Amino acid sequence: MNKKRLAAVLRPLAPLVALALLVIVMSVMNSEFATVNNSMNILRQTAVNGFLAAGMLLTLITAGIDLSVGTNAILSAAAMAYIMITFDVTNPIVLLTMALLAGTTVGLVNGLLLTKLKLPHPFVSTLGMKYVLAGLALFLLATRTVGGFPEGVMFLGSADLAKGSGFNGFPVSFIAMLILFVAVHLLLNRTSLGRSIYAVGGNPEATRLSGINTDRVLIFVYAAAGFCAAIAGIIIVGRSGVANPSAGMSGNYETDAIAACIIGGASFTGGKGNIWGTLIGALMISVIRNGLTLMNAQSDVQFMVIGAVIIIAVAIDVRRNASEEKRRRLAAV
Amino acid sequence: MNKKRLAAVLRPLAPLVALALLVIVMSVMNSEFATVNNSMNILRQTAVNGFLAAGMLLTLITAGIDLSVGTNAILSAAAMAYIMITFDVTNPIVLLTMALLAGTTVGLVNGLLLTKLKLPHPFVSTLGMKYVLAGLALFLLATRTVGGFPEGVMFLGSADLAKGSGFNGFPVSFIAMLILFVAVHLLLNRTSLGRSIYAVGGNPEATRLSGINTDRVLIFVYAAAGFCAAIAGIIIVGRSGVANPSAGMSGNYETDAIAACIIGGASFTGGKGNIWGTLIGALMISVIRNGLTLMNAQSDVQFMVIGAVIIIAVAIDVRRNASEEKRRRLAAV
Amino acid sequence: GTGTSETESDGSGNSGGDETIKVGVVLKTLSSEYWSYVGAGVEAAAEDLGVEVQLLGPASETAYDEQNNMLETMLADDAMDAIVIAPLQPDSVVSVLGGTEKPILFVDTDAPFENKVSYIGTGNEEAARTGGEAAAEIAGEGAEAAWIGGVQGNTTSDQREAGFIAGLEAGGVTVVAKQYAEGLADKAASTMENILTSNPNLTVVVTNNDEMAAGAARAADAAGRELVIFGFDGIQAGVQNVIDGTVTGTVAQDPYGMGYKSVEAAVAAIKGETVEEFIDTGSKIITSENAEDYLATLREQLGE
Amino acid sequence: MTSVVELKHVTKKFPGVVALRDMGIEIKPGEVHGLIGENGAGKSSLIKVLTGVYKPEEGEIFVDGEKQHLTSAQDAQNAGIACVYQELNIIRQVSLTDNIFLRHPIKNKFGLLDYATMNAQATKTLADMGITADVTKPAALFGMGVLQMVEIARALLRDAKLIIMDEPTSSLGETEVKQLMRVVRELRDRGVAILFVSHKLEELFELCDRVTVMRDGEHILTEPMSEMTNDKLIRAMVGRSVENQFPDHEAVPGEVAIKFDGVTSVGTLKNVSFEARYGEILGFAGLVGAGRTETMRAIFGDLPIDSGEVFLNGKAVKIKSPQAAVRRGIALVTEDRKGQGLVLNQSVADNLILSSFGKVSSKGWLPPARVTAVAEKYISQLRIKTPDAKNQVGKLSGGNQQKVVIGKWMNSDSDIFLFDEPTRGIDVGAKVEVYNIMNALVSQGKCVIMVSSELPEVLGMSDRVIVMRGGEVMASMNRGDDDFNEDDIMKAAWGQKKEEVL
Ligand SMILES: Nc1ncnc2c1ncn2[C@@H]1O[C@H](COP(=O)(O)OP(=O)(O)OP(=O)(O)O)[C@@H](O)[C@H]1O
Ligand SMILES: Nc1ncnc2c1ncn2[C@@H]1O[C@H](COP(=O)(O)OP(=O)(O)OP(=O)(O)O)[C@@H](O)[C@H]1O
Ligand SMILES: [Mg+2]
Ligand SMILES: [Mg+2]
Repeated sequence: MNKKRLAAVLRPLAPLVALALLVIVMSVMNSEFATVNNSMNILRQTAVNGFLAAGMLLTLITAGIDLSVGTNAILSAAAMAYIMITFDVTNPIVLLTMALLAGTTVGLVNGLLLTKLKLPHPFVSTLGMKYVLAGLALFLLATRTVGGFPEGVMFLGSADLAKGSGFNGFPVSFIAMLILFVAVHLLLNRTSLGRSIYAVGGNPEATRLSGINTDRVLIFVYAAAGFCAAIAGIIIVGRSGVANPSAGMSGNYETDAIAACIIGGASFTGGKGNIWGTLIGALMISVIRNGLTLMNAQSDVQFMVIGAVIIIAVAIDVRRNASEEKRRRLAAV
Repeated sequence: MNKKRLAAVLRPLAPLVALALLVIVMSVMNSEFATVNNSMNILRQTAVNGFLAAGMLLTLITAGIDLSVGTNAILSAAAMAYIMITFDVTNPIVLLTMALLAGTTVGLVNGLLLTKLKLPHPFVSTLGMKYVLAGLALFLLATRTVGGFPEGVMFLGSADLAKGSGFNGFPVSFIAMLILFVAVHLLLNRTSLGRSIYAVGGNPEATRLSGINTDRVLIFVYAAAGFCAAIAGIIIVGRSGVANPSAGMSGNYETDAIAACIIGGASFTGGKGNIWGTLIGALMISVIRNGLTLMNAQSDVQFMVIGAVIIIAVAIDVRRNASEEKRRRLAAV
Repeated sequence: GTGTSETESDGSGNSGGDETIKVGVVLKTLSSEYWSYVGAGVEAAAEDLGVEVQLLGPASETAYDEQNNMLETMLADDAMDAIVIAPLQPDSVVSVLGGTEKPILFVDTDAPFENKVSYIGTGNEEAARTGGEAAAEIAGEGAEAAWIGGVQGNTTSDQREAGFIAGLEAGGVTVVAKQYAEGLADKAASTMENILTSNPNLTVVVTNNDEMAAGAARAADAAGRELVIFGFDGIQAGVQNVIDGTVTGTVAQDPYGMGYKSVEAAVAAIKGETVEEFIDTGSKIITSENAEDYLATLREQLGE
Repeated sequence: MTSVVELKHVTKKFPGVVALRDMGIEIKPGEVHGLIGENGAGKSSLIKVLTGVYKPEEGEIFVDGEKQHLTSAQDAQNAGIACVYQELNIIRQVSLTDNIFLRHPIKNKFGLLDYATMNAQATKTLADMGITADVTKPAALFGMGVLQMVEIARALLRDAKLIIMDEPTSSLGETEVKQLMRVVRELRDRGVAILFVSHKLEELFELCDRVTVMRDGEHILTEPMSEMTNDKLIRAMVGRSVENQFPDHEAVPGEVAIKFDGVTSVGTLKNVSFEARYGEILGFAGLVGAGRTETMRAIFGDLPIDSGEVFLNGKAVKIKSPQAAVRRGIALVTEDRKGQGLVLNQSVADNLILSSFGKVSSKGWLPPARVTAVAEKYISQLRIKTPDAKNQVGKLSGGNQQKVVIGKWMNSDSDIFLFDEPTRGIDVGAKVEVYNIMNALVSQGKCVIMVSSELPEVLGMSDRVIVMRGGEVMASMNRGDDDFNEDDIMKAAWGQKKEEVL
């Protein structure tokens, strides 16, 4: 019984093993990799994708998708920059609120479009939204890149804890991300809203006929994805010091976020996925990028390795599930 | 009865009406729009997306997706450029064969990954493939952009029929696309393989239990998508005169192709979609892009309009389906 | 196209219809600050000269097909008297131009088009080389440098890479790392963090644009490393960073002047006047010494 | 005479369950062989081993006396085995013709599909079974009855030597069952062997030559049907005898819970009026497509009402959504458990609490212990056969899935229960449990409305019966009245309108 318990606890950690393997490979290939400061860098580099992926995960669980999270992050940053330069607002609270408001509103609109227009799938509407937001960000800032944000705004993306004596510090952005992840975990597993999110993804019709307002669940999910995107936008500003309105269309923010979720066990068909898998997925992507940069790999190698890892990660996951099934099957008496 | 018949014939033409409306709006807003030469331009600009969308449509009908079609087109072009510069091959037949082979092989691999690894959905595997191909293209050409292709290779993408006396000619690429579309139409509606494609998308389990080798159907579909991508790559080379290995990651090829299919009535849940709807979807996208260019719209406006049109197109489609349902309900009395 | 027509329009209206000179301008994109300066120059020239311009640019600097489509659309427009292009992909643009009889001018980036009227600009490579030299001079011989590019394989990024590296090496600086960050500031910050980890002796970083320079600067600052950082483009935020001292310098190519002069040259060509085959708009290294002045000029040009 | 198909010593395991244990069965040419067993006994699994879908861990399959390895559905079809599966294998997006001819299409001389011929054949085959349908329309537009026949037509057109039917009658009405039986007999007379799974004993007695009973994945007996009795069969199946098929309840009709007054929904319901009271079971009878399900949906706020009035507890109400209905204490056990009843890829526990978040959660928080407690309560109360509460519902046998749907609503504390075909696919023993549940609800003073296509069930359980046809109420009968019998109900269902109907 105890042995079984242990196995049950360890099983969901399997992706962690894949991550650990990747870390070991990278450490062997590069001596700089396994240093404390580099580990902190990896965490630092995970935060933006982590926030975007958290929102994306919620939409994926409902069998949806949000292709506008990346441009939404950029728009939120642009909205903050806009009121800063137009109205000379320097109060960080006001600026941050503006960003969160912009991102969440966009998410809300995504949710309303999906539910009120009764769209079959949010792929196209959020793709359309991606374009609209890219245009809006350019319009707001008249294509200008804006810098000079107050410290309070930059804090989340740039501050480090316990910095000093050779230690570069523990990134606040990663801690913020972890807090969000715990919140998402609790939401998904310990609340009725969370269980409704899974149910909507598994069978929206049955969920609706069980007396659950599926529209409200979906609207919440997209608004939450927008909220997460806004925080990602704030971190982008903190990390880079500027709000660049043209970044939305040129970045691959969405694909990275989706990859993190799917590597972590979410599925396009909905009803599946959890936030810790997503964490591992996001870390895996950062580890690969970081390790390859340390090795000074060129774009071609980087692309190929990232692609291969994505494919292998999913293949491993499928294998693992299959062998798990088999184990349980043979154990049946 | 006759009236009903007429209605039944006309109903699928509804997206055509939307396209016609769009064309009328554009013509009124800009006098240059409705010229013969500009119409030829629109057709010319539709060909690449049309080929990619045809392949994408097949995968969407099976409830799948191929996120690698764009980079596959670029890779096919790069493969052709590679053997040209490395082995001094100038025979167009050899070069074209190389491109088709490369693209189809990639598609085949996509299909094999999906079926042999028993992946739940091709989203991630083709996403991974997108990265791998982007890397491969850069690797093959050492990041260099290659020009100087022989006429025979350029023909498909650059030749025009009946050119002269002020008429810019009818683009061969569009004719080729139409021929492919007719072939796809016949495949989907008049062959048992085609019906199996719909069946797999509608209910893979039931299709398998009906004794159909669903794996083989899927492998065919992805190989076909790869084949179409290779032709798109050949047309890109013909149109631009060069094979640019870095174009894969930065283009929006996949999203445009998906948008064309979905505007044309395909669905992520599979079992739906037809090639003529896809044609209209692809034309709509070209018309918008072309019209906005003629109107001298700025990037921000362009983005916003394209986004809005994408959203509106889907919304209209949903409305149309809903009102059709209602009509049916009322007619049932 | 109608070659030369004597038109005097007051610029307030294009009511002149067919008689108004119409110049088409296709830039690399309109969705970035640098190109909005070029655009501002184009529009100022149009106003001053009383001609009509159609100013276009694709969604991003990697939207190659889109630029070709725009060009094609413009070539088909009979009312267009001349076309100014900033080619994303020179060879490709040449093949789209084919045998057109309209006067064609290139701005910012040259292309091997046989019948071109003029090229207005400073080569990206050339400008970047001066930037590399300046950075090498500040860092001193024997220093180690890194390059953070946009998209590898993209013509502009590749040209700037070649120029920067040539300049650095001429100054005795070795380039130990080459990485690419999609032109995005936050990705450049990540890339910088990683480059710093694997290159403890690194003292110089040159980037493909000012946004990435800003991101790299923040990463270096957070890691407590003093670096010589050079950006490219000379956009306001970039120049401001130079003034603030977070970034060492940036390479400015006088984008406004490019835009203005290209329209000037196009109009001259339409009127049948002789136009120089190469109009050098020069480039400027912006450092703390001249940054304030440059920012003031920029603002003036933009009418702020 | 060699058997068409013989299975020997087959063992098939699933995670946490042994579905088949040293199981054997032998089917002879030209016989109708009944297969019966409780929910989860392993009937469907046995069939899927026969059709090459499941690969058993142990055992052998003989076709025409020769040992065969069936590794895919294709293999089985090539061996002449066709199957109508329990969970319909209809592709809803394509036409009936496509569904029928998917695997063996008819082609013209160019190798292209010959739809003219296929449509004609499909129409004719369906017509032979008493179904008139436009075969070019997508399957999604047809009700379960038609689709069931389409599945059978598909098997018929294939010239199989063994046709397996896994609960083919569970979605059929009385008349269609008769038609199906006729078809089965014709097939038998042509020498085709039939393996027929059903939970309805009368059908088995009427149709089968021999019967095999299985329990817990094991073979219990195979006997000629003529030597069996109802009681013997049930005892073999459940290991005990079931005393009363339709347990009684004390009807104490109370206030009117639901009242429909001339409700019309264009295209489906025409001027429907009826009353349902607390403390009684109101049955709805009718043929397939009579509009009973639509009536339930109208009560549940899931069908637009164009005219007429609905009264709830005496007050006129407009229930706009299922959510509003649930809030007002109405529960609907849907007839289509896969499409509308269950979230198949979620756990048994998650499905069981889906309609009662308000009760299980406190301020939106769901304590895991409370969830488990609720789940375990219903798993034991309804005897749901599952390894544990975390098992995916999709992995349960059909009947056990149905129990989860019922359990979901049991936990919701509703006052009005709408049961649409509640015993579809449920075994004899479990049926009685469901009836007991209904009786318990009624004795607690709740209002129960039951839609059923099984007349004995309607007569056995209802205090009053409403008969519908074509979206209209044809008759209303009270228990104890003269016309409370099969004949009169059937007459009404076929279109004889009773005069005193409101
Ligand atoms: N794919 C599967 N995965 C896991 N368990 C399964 C699967 N299919 C069947 N089982 C289990 O095997 C057992 C036998 O199921 P089966 O479907 O054969 O029962 P059945 O006799 O057909 O029941 P019913 O009358 O309810 O249809 C059940 O306990 C069921 O939960
Ligand atoms: N999804 C659907 N689309 C179109 N028509 C439908 C659909 N579902 C049911 N119908 C039709 O609506 C009518 C009423 O069906 P309903 O399901 O209410 O009948 P019922 O009396 O409940 O019979 P059943 O025993 O089949 O459930 C039938 O003609 C049926 O074919
Ligand atoms: Mg069964
Ligand atoms: Mg019904």
